[in-house]
Amino acid sequence: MTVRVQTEDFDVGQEMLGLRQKNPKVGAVASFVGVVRDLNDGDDVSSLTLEHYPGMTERSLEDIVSQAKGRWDIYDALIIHRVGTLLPLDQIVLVLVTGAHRGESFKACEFLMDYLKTRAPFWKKEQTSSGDRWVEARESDKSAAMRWENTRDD
Amino acid sequence: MTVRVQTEDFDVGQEMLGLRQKNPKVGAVASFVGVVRDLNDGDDVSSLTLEHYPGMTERSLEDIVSQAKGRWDIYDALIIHRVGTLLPLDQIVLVLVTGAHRGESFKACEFLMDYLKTRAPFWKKEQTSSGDRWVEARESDKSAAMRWENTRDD
Amino acid sequence: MRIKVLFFAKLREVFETNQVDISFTGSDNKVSDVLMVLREKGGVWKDELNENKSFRIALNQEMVTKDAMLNEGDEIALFPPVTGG
Amino acid sequence: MRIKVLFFAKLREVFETNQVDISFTGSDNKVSDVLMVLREKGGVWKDELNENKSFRIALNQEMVTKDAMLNEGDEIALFPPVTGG
Repeated sequence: MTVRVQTEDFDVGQEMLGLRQKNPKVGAVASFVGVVRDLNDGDDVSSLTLEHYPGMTERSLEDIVSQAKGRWDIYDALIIHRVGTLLPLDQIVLVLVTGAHRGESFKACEFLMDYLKTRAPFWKKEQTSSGDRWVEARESDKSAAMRWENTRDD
Repeated sequence: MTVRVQTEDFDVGQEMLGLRQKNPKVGAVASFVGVVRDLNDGDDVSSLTLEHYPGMTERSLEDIVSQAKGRWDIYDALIIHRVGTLLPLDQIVLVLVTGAHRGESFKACEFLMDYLKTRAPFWKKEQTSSGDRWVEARESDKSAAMRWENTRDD
Repeated sequence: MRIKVLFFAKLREVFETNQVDISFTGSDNKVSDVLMVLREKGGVWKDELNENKSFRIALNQEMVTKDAMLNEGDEIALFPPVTGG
Repeated sequence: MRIKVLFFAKLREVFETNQVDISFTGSDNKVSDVLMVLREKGGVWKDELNENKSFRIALNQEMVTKDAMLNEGDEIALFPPVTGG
């Protein structure tokens, strides 16, 4: 399965092995793991709660995976995103991309993260020493996603 | 330790945890794993032997890690490269980069792979159905490394 | 025409509900008509769904603009810019 | 001046050795002088270390060009373009 939204943690090594072992032509595995930080905008973060839109989340993630497969010469991709309450050092998201060579796999992996950040319906609420607060969308995430609309695919 | 050259396999999940757990400010972990493919230039590859230049290998890898740390806002990096005889599906190389945000971590990870490919003294020999052969350096690796000399660091 | 409207994250909290059902007697309705009905509830509804607020709109789980046309049984969702990953 | 010369990968195989030691009576020698001495052995040495071959040179474990100056006890390594990763 290409996309999973779950409360449980994930094992990066196992997921990587699962994805690449199916295909002995895989030469490159690019990956990204997002982690809960204990500090954000100057405040201590004691925990993070992730809300999502069940149904639309999976659809939007599957959609960005097929866009990545259409744009780059990759074999496979996997996105796992956690929801619910997480603590500092907890893993939030995993994006894995397998391909024959590294260049295309790196690009597809970064594209998936950038698009996920701006298009998948997840929302973060931080529990900090100065109270609870919804995390604001960052302008830098918007521009990171935008650059894929302005670049050629090579 | 930032750099390891070893015959033994490595556990990506364990290495990732080891690198990021030291620092609760880590929000992003970019990584790359290179894998032995069962096919190269049209021939079945039954095994791959990696030779290296002990001493210089470690020095050159440490050097590219400090270059990466100087160029991008990252926390830490780890390179593990295997030597000796490997089989298809075996892991060859791991590059891990931790940082606060994903953009810098992705860039540093890709830079490390590109520089490693052109500067670290490793040589691959393939055992194929048409005999043994030394893998030739690829022009695309040279140009991948070159682009870091021509780009600004943002 | 019956339309289901879902709210997520900060909007769900401010509106103190995760769902509102809206009915129109005619057809040819757009998302903007739903927004107008909600704004007429006043208070936080008027504030948060104001034109200058940067909420997002999904129609049947795909992002749309407020000009999107509606059909019987559609599911609209209103939410702040997303912050996953 | 005594210089140690190491060979790796294809060069090690073709030369059928991983090391040669070279002595110079004078000083002011360069990597290119070592290459000249090796080429004078003829056969595969002359072929593989020809100017138009794309071998690489390391001096004391750092990449250099053939103009690099040598010192007593230096370690040179000659090898094909690298193919790790």
